[in-house]
Amino acid sequence: MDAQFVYQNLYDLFYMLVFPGLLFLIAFALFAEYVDRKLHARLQHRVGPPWFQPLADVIKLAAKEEMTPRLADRRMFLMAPLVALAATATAFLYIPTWKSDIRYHFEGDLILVLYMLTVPTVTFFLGGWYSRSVYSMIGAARAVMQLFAYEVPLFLCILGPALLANTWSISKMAAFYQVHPAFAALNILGLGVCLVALLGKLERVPFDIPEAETEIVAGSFTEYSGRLLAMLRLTIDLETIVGAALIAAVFLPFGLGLPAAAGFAVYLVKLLAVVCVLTVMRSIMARLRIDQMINLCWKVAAPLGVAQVLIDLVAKGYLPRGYLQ
Amino acid sequence: MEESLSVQSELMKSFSGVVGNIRVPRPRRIFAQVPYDRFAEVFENIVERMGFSILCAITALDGGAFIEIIYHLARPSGVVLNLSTSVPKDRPVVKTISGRFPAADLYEREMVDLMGVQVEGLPPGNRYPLPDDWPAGQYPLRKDWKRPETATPDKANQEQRHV
Amino acid sequence: MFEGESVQVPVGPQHPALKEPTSFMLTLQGEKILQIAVRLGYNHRGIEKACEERTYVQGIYLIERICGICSHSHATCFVQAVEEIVGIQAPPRAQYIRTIVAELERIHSHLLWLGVAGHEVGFDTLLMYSWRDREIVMDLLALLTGNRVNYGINTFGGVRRDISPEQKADIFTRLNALEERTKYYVSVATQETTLINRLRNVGVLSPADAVRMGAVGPTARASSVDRDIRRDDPYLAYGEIPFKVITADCNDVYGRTLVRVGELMESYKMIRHALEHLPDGPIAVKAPRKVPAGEALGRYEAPRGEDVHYVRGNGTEKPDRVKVRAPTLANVQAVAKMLEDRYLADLPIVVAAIDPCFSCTDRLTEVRRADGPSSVLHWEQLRQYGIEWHRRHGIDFSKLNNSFRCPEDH
Amino acid sequence: MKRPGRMLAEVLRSALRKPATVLYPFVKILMPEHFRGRLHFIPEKCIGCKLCMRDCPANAIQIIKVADKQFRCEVDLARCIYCAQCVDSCPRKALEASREFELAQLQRKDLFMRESPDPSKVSAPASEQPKTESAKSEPAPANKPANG
Repeated sequence: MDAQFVYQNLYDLFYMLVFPGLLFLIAFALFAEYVDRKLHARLQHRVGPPWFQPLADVIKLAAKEEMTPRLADRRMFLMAPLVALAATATAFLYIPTWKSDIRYHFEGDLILVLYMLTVPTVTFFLGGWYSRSVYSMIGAARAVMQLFAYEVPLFLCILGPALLANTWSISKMAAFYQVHPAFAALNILGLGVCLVALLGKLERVPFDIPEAETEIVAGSFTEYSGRLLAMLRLTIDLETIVGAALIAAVFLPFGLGLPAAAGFAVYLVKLLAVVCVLTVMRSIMARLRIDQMINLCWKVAAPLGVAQVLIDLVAKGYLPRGYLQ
Repeated sequence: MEESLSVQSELMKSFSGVVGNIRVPRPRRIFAQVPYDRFAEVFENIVERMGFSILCAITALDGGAFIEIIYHLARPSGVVLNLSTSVPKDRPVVKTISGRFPAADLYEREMVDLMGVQVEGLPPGNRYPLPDDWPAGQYPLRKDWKRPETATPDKANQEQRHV
Repeated sequence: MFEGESVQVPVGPQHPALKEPTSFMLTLQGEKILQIAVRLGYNHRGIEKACEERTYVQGIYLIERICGICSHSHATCFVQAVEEIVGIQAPPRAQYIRTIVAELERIHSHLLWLGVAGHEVGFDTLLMYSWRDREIVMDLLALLTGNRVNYGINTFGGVRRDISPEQKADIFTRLNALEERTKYYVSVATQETTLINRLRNVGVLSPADAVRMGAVGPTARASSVDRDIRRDDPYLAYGEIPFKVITADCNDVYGRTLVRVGELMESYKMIRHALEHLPDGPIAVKAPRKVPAGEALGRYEAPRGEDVHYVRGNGTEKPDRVKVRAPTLANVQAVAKMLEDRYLADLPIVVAAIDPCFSCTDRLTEVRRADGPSSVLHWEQLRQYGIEWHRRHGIDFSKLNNSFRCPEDH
Repeated sequence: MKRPGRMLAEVLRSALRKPATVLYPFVKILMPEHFRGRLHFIPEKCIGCKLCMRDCPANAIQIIKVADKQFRCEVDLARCIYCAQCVDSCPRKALEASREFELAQLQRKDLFMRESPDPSKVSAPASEQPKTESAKSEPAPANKPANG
């Protein structure tokens, strides 16, 4: 085996598992959860948790006994959290960080990331459904119903910028908007809709319908405990970061190409800004009912998504060709 | 006070010899008694004709050889008529009034559970307020009811009081 | 989902929507409620029976503990009924102090409700804010009565604590702060879209149904049923204090919210009026320990609706019979009506909208049969199980926390 | 006007203010003057009339004669409901409610208040040894009749 090959593989492993892969992602996700909870508390005029609370929660859950309901399909019940965690972590590898040329990218990785981000919702559904508790089953059904409502606006809003950038690769999109930052202004509408859709994806107020505590206890997660629940909680945290990173890469192409330290700082700030916006949004609203949520998504968010696509198409048609290369 | 007194005189006029012991101890409170065999007719009249359209509560009391049941009926104006009737303790059977007052359903179930009054015509439903495995024939609010000797947590505490 | 097929979903006796044990067994088709069966009684503590075994003075404190929120309501209702049998009247100053505490209690109960309503629809910020502001009135109650709940201000023949001039000034300042906050909540409740979406046309109870089902309090008044015991059957100082009875014609949860915040605004005015016109004089008259034979019915407009106490004395120190009808017992029948053909998601807020208090409603402790099967793990067993489980997973806790052992407690 | 996010301004303002939470137990709140907390017994004033025992709704208080005109007071703090009726019932103000409210204990036996008269002033009766302040050194008088 030649040294180059070994080095390549080691670097791949490091990239995937440590930085900017899994380990960094988990650390940053836990920090983002802290920011979210602390800000939420301060917005509510409370003190909020100390910085280590999210990590402490994971450790505590991991140390607890796991229980599987007698009626549950044990294999599906156990697999759901693992698959969800893996899919989310994988999606992260294809999203540009503070530079647009990252290690893993190919033409079409946008589609891959979007579907990887759908996987957790589907696994939540499966995990909930196969745990055979009424609350979980209702939560699971609601999660899928909600998925159909927010996915279309989300996809439409990312489709628009992609059309304008003339690529299906997130890295190339980021590179395009890095060269033409003014074009990002065209996508503001999409940014708004994406943030709303992300609230739906993360199942947060006002779209925490699938896990509405006062109605169905914890929805799909009702029967989960111990390590499995820790994994599910972690998945949601990772999803927050991956979603924020996706939004940052597509809609906020600032600070790309800066030197590593400055670029990294800008990158973190961007992601935390998205997290904070989500926190403020969940602080000031009541939970909607599933029918209201679907109405909102199809009657308001989806048309806005179509409008975003139209804006980008028109821009693409009318702007001089030279810009778009 | 005038309204209460006029109700009193109306009761005396309409049901002389049936409704007895009519007292007005203070404004807006009337107490009256009726034997159970004439109860349905008097009750109907008071509710439908005299305007006592609000059911405040139903109280069942252990009166020794009989069980006294008081229907607390009110007018929107604030006057309350406490119509009392009694049934023998060895055969305490009354007819339900939940047809007229749906809220009476729970008040009557309470009488059934705690005082052992049988209420005829009660719609099917959960018992209230005692647990489903409560032993039959135990009516806690009766004066002759004895608390069964059991190992309740309270008793354990009692024993540890002076450790 | 579940097309054509129905599922049974238990809500309670242990469920995050209800902080007290009661059970709603729902039959759902999809998200729609087909049927609802209510089971009450989980909280029955036998207070009525216990009252018969205690003296009247002891009874006040027992009755006060029927409910933590409307403790003053129950205690005052009971005390008034007993005073009526004895034939004494609390002096005017005592009546006013009772009224002031009663209205403060209404403020604290309604602010609590507002927070709970917010929580039930996932609006936790509203919960945190209204409960923060509720602390103002809780502190005020502690200042006046000596405790935040279970005020213990009543005694037969009067009250136990007087209001000093400094306290009076303190109440005025704090009321101003509360009034300002309440105005803000009115604006939030009438303007926040997501909140209105969850409240409007939810839990509809027509005026005719409200009367028929015997609804009381804000639940009835939100369906344009103009009933309020404070006005219809005046007690305490209510005959002398001007106030408006707030009603709404929305018939839904939104209307119940408006009625409650409207009542908050009225309560501030009433307390100010009562403090300004607080009569001088003694705060209590001597009451005999033995209560003559006789009966009386007390009615009281508790924050949740009409509270009814029937007391019969038999010439001894102990009552012959005490009967309590808490407001929730009158309202709970209407819940099934309100939920007909509604969604599962509406259940928490519709149930919360009657401001239920199941500890008021139920009043016996479960007599556990000594021979019965028991799946209850005692503290020591639970602790042992935990230690075993962790030891199997490589951590030995048995050396730690010996100070937490309570060997005498099993 | 109906709009989503009505509380936005208030919420953002709150974030800049000091939180309303009191950081108990690092910060203690002083209860108001007339708070009904843990009871205190003043042995010199007690005349042993036992009115407090008669009125106690929770059956938590015991007045025990230790010597001639000397009384000891025992309160089961786990039973006490802090209504302070005994304070009102006492004709000589031998009982008072304090502002103490932090009464939690790890063991039930510590939830027990025993306030005796100063042992030096107690002339020991024939039937009973003088009592000391310490609850632990004492033999447990399990459910003895009230006048011990």
